[in-house]
Amino acid sequence: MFADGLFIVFATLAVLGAVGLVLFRHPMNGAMSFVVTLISLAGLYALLSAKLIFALQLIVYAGAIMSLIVFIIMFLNIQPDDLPQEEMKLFYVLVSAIVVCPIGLLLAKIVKSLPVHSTAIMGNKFGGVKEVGLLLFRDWLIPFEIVSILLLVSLVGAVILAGKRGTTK
Amino acid sequence: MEQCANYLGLIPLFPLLGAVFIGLLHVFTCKRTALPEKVYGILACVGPVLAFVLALKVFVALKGLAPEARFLSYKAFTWFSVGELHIDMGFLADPLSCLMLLFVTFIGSLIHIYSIGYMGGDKNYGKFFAYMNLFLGSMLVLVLGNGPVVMFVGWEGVGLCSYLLISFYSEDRSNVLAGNKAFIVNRVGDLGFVLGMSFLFWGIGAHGFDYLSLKANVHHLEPAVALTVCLLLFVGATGKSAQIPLYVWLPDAMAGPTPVSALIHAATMVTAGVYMVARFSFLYAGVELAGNIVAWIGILTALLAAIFGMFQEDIKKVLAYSTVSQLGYMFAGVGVAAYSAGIFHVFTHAFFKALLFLGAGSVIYALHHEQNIWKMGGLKKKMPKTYITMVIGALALAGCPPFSGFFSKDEILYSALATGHFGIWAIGVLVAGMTAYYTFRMIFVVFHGEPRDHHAYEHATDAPSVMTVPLIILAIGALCAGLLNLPGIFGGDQVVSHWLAPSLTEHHPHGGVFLEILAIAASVVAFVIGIKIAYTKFGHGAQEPFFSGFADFAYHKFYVDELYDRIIVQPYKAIGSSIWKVIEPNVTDAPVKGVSRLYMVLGTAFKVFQVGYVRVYALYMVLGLGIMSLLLSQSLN
Amino acid sequence: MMHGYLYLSIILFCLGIVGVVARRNVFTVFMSIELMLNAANLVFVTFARVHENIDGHVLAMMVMAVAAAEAALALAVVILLHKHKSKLDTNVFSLLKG
Amino acid sequence: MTNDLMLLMPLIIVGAGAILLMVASTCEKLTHELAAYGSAGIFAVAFLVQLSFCIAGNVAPYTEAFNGVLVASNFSKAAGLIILACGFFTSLSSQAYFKRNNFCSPEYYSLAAFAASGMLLLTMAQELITVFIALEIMSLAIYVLVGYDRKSVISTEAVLKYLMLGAFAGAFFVMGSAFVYGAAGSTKFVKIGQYLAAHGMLHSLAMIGGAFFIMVAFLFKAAAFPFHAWVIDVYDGAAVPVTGYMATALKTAIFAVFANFLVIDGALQQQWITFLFWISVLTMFVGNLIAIGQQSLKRMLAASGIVHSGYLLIALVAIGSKNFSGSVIAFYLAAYAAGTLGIFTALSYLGGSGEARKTFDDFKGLAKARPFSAAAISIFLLSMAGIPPTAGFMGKFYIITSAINAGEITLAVLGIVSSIISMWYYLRLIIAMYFHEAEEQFDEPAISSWAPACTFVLVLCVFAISLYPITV
Amino acid sequence: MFEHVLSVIIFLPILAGLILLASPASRTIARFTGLVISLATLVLSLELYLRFEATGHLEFVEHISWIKSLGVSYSLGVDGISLFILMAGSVLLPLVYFVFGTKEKGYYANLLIVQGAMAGAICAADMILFYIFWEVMLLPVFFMLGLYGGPRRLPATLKITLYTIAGSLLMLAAIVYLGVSYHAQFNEWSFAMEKMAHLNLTGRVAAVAFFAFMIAFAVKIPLFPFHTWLPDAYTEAPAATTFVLSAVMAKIGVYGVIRFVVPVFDLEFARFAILLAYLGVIGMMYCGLAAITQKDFKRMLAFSSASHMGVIALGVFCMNIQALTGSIYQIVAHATSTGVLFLFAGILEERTNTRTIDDLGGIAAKAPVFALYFAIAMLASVGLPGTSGFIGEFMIVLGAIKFNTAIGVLAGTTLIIGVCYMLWMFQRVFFEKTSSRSEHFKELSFTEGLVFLPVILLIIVMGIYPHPFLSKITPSTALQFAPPASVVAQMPAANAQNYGLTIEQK
Repeated sequence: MFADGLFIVFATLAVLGAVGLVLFRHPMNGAMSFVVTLISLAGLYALLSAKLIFALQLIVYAGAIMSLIVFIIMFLNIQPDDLPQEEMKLFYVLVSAIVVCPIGLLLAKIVKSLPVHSTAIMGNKFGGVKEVGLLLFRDWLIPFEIVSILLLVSLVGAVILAGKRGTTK
Repeated sequence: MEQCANYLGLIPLFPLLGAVFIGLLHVFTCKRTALPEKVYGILACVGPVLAFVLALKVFVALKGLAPEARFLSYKAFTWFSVGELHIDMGFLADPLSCLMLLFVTFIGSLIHIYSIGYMGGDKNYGKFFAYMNLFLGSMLVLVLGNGPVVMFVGWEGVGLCSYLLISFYSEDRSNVLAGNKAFIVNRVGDLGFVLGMSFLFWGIGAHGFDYLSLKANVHHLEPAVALTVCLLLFVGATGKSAQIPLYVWLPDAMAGPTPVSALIHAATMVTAGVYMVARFSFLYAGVELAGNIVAWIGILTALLAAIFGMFQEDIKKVLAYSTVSQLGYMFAGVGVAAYSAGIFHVFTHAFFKALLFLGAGSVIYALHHEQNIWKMGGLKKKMPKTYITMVIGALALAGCPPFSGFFSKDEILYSALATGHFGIWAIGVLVAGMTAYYTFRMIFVVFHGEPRDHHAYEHATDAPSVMTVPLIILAIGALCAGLLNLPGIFGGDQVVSHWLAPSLTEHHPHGGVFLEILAIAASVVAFVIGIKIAYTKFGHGAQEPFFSGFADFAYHKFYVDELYDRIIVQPYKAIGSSIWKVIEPNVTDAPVKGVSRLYMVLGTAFKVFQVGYVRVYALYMVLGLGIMSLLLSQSLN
Repeated sequence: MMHGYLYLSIILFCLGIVGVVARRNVFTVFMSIELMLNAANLVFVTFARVHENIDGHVLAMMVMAVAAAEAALALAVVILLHKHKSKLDTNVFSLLKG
Repeated sequence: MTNDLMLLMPLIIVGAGAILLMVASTCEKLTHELAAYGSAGIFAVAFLVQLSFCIAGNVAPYTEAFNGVLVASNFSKAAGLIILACGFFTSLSSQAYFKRNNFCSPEYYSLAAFAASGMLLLTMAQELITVFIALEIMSLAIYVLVGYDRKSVISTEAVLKYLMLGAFAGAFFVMGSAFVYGAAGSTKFVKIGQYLAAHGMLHSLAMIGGAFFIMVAFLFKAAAFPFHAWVIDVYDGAAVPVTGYMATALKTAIFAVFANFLVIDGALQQQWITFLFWISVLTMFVGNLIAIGQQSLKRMLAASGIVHSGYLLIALVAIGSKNFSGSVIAFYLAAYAAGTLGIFTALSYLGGSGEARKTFDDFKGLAKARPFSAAAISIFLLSMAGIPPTAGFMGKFYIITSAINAGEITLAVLGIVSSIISMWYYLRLIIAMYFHEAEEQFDEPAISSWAPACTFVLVLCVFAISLYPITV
Repeated sequence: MFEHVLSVIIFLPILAGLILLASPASRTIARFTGLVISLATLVLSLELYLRFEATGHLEFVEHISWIKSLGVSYSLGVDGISLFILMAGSVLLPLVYFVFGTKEKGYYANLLIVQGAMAGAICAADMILFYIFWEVMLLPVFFMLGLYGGPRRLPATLKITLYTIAGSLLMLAAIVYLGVSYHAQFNEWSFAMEKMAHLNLTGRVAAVAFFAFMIAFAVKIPLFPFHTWLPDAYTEAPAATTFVLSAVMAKIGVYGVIRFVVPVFDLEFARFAILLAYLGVIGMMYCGLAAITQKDFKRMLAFSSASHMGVIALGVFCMNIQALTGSIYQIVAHATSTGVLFLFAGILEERTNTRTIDDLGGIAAKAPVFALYFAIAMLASVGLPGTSGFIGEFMIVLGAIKFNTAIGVLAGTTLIIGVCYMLWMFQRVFFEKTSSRSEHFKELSFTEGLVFLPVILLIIVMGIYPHPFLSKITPSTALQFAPPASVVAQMPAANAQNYGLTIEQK
């Protein structure tokens, strides 16, 4: 019961955060709102016995990625004038919400068809660093390795795109 | 005998080779120094004369055979052979074709000789003789061909030569137009011929498509098909032999040099239709309806042309209409199944009409190409030889006994009477009178009275002997040819008819002596009346009359040419230009244009969707996804 | 209970789509995409729990890594955009069209 | 393990080469020209290695490696060959391009090699998250390449559009994978196949939905309708060699993985035939209609790329019957790559400084000034249009044959109709080049002999490929 | 002589053309090369002709497997039908190099390529190979028309190209359909033409495939109402291109019908033959009528050519041996007459700088040899007996009458329609008074006269002694009407006996 209550709290927070992200005019507000969602999600991961993911969500997502975003928002020193004038924002949001409906309904239908399964919190043998780590380096070696390439590419790319105007040799 | 059969191939070959040779000679020299005319003249006469000699040999050979076996055939080579269609390039000499052969080569040779004089000084001298030789060759192919397809080669060949010779003076547009008209009208007829041949072939041609095989199999032919074939072939004949409704080209064809008019448009080519009907007598004999149609068309043509002939002022046009008229007689003859009579008229007509044309040619030659009879007059004294020969020809044409025309025409009229075609006979008699009238109108106006154009009159003189000798020879022919087929009532035994009998399928009518006398008497009376009227009106000189009313109508040939122009030529051209000016861009090509326009419009329209806002692109994706999701949800139910 | 997690993730996912389609602010758009990835991660983790198979956790980690890489590049692009026009409006960048 | 590594050899060469180039580019002495030769060399070596695998045949045609995450099949090898060849030609055409356009640095080639390694992975990946990562390696590298000209607003706009929509589509992929994982309990193709064999398709909505979202992501990358809109702007904004690279290598990789995904199980493919049918038809026709109105050559080629995706989708529809279309797809991709790369290579040395020549009209009269280039471009265009005896024709022939053989006659006919429609805009350039008088002289000095040489080689390829008989 | 004579005939010109295009050769060299190559081809073709044994089946067969898994092969061969179309091209094309001596290099090179490609399409015994050559032969035409055509060449070029390609791409689908059907019925992949006759095709798809083939060929022929590209293209194209288009390429369309449609789709063909025959007749009359009021002689000849092609096509649709043989014969006759007329029109245009009929006149007096040649070609074109034109036309009309009386009668009107516009044109151009334009018309040079002589003689020889030619055609055409064993087996015994009849009655 306690878990259910927590779920409802986290879920509400997550949705509210997401709604905030979509609706806030200033990206900073949006980012803050999004952080709420991310933290709530971390809570949900914990409820789902995903200890490592819970930690990573907090550290990597809510921590690293979001601070990067916030940093950039600050870095660009955005004035209200720089922001787009979205007079009909609510209208667009409504329209897109309607357009999205079929997709959501399809997904909902799929979910509905799934058999009910308990999500009670599990013991130590599930979702810990050790289990996931073993799996990661045994079965998922290749994806893990290529993620490093991905990060490298992203690194190089970011440097090239955002770096100082390079001189052609 | 075999050797003689081999001559058959040579007979058309000589003139044809002559044509090629002369033609090449002309083409390659005309731009440089022209060859002397003599060279051409001699070369030109070699072919026809040789052909005539060979024709005589063939005649002798045929005569040596029993009447039932009187045919020689010669196969040069297989022409084409596809499936059941097997056509040999083969030639057949039987009494019918032999008769045609003789007079065609004979008259042809004479006219060639005459032309040496007549065409003197023309810069296209060589070309003329090339065409003339080509014509003679084609005509011989037509006559000798052993089946309809080979005949068709000659049939079209003579048409071509006719075209070439009519437009001989090609710098003048009207001459060329006359040539075009002749060719096109002939082609209309040829279409009938081709279709007729085709039906005939699918009827009975599979066992051999030459006359002998066809004759042997004719009883297999279904009556309806037979009728169709007869009528279609007759369409061909109306084209070639200038019958209603396709006669209009012949008067215009007088634009060609006069020897051409004599040879092609009077003596030989135009009679091809009659020859063809006679050739197919085995077919026509079995289809009475077709015969009647032929006869009636023929006699009506005779009447119509006679009416026109009475009002013409061009000497050659008078003769042209008389030719049409006489051709009408011939068809009336073959139409009433009197094939030998028809052919006999062809034979005699060839003499006297060639004679008349050549005589007219002499007059024209003497008057420096003046053809209007109202500018002539009193030439009797200046051109006695021409006068005499022409009178002989006119008498023959008008049917004065005992000139050749009398016997042949009378034979036809008698046959009509004897087979019960009173209408045809009556019209025939009427036309006989009219013929006498307009013929002698011409003679009187041209030769009698006072000269109307004194300047021309002064210089007029008889032509050189190279032109007069053929006239005299033809005059003898016109005088005596009729005697060859003297009917029994005059003590003759109808030599020509008997000679032709093996080739023709005919039953001589026995109308009795009374009918025979009636026919003769009526003809003679008509002749006398006609000549009397002519004499009264024109015998002592007359001025060019002013036509009004019916005469004016007839003078304008009932406006038939104009009518044809209005209802055929102009609509044809209008359709032609409307097709490529209106129909093609707006109807036929419209779908293509429409598609290409739609294509471009759509292409431009679709650019609108590329708005450039990334958000909108995302919206496209979501919209598309939404629709797909909806469909997917539906299908999952 | 499992359905709750999944429905939640669907809602978040759809909200992410709405953010992408409806908003013109580049930051919001990119964060909306992150939101969608997070929604997917939630599904992974939920199913990992359902199947009691921690492959899902590994997958979620991978997705996080990819998201991080993507975010880095996206931010670089944002800086680039800002350098050009000093605007964060996606509609400003519509030279390429037609 | 050795065997596994051997299979990855080309990938390793390209990846290591990319890193090497990246490191070397810190060195001042490494000019971008040298880097171009270097990357071309890397691609060439990798190509030869891959080719030797293909020819030697000492490797089994279908080999699992790394726990079933990667699989090397004949199809993936062929696709790899195409990708590596594309990389080779792109390197050399870039070399010419950057002699006239001044925004290059050696990292460019490093990124191109990274993109290639992502693509190679993609052709071999047999696991959804690996696919996703490979996809992202490829995409991120390409994003950077597209936006390489930082001074140009257009190229920045292009990268914005591409990145934003690409990430958006990536999110769908992940969502789809999550649902597939939910249904099958694994993201490995083998396991998914086993699950499908055991349970069938229809009974698992999660599988259907997951596969749907995954395909959406593939269709996005392949620029199929209605996910096509980005492609025109992005191609337009990117540098010519990059556009060429995207149009060929990227498409090859995507269709390789798409095909691999669809052949997991017959049921999976059967489920989506109608869906793919309509997508394919719409893609062809919409692509055509967009292409008709374009004035810019690159935009036209982008739109025609959409159309070609449509043709490839036809092959995907027909893929089910007896593994028919694997070779067909590879053949078509090779044919298409030869033609498209050829045009882009020619454009990279003919386009002028700052891509001054971009519209059809700018190429008027080219045939007089540069007859061989014009002839080469014409041959490439004819190949794309599918006129024999070019490779494009044979590719189309195989696709139609496979479609009709699979009973999809309507689709084949529609494909034909679409290629009739496409004829105009291909011919349009030929007409401009040949039948119009020149408005300018095209007299800038020759900058590089490599790119023209590449064009020549590609012309030979266009004919050679058409003669190569595939085993269907 | 040697085994691969067909390949040499095909690829020698193509290779020479390509090398010319790539080389910096001058015009003179290009022309000389073209001449030598086309003459060499002519010699080879003549040798081929003499060695041809008229078995009715394919001879000089070459077969190299290409795509084994699909049964596609490089296979060539000629029979009596294709031989004559091949010969028409080989005999006539050398003329161009003699007549037009001052064109650009590309002109000659493209001519060579088109010659080889057409030979390829004619000789191909595999459908895919046929298709490849079929498309390839369009490309040189595209370039020649676009590069060297008249002032309004661009729309004309686009129209002919798109129109033809549209038609032929549909055919590709149909070809593939045949191959797949063969696989389905005989469990063996093959695209060999001769095997397709064994196919048993029924149903809607077969009808669609039939029309796909028919449209492709109808565009090429061109059959009404698919002819609308023709007037523009023929008029705007340079003389040699028009010549190639009308003399040979259009014939390949007819050839296609004979090769593909008739044997493969026998049932559909029998069903739709009457419709097609009507289209042929209507096209003949329509284009013939349109020709009469043309002001431009090339355009007039264009319509005339279309009109004749209607008749030739009709011959194929009549489904009897006479009409079919007539068609093939007429193909050669038309190539030698109308094709040569187009060359003459080119000469006229080159020497007077006008295409307007009214601007000319009196040329016969200025150039008698030219006029003579022109007249002979023209007379052949109107089907005068004694020229090649008559034999074919007569057999077609004959066959048409058997097929359907109405069609036969209408087909016969070609005799009249053709002669109208031809005489009208001839009168205005060659007769009447000399106009200022034709004042200085140069007669054919000695070489030109000599070069055209064989063709002119051929026109006459083919008219007077067609038997040797026909005897090479008939075995092949007869085979077309021999009932294939499989079809006979399916029919009731009574019907099988007069198979020919049953087909016609349908």
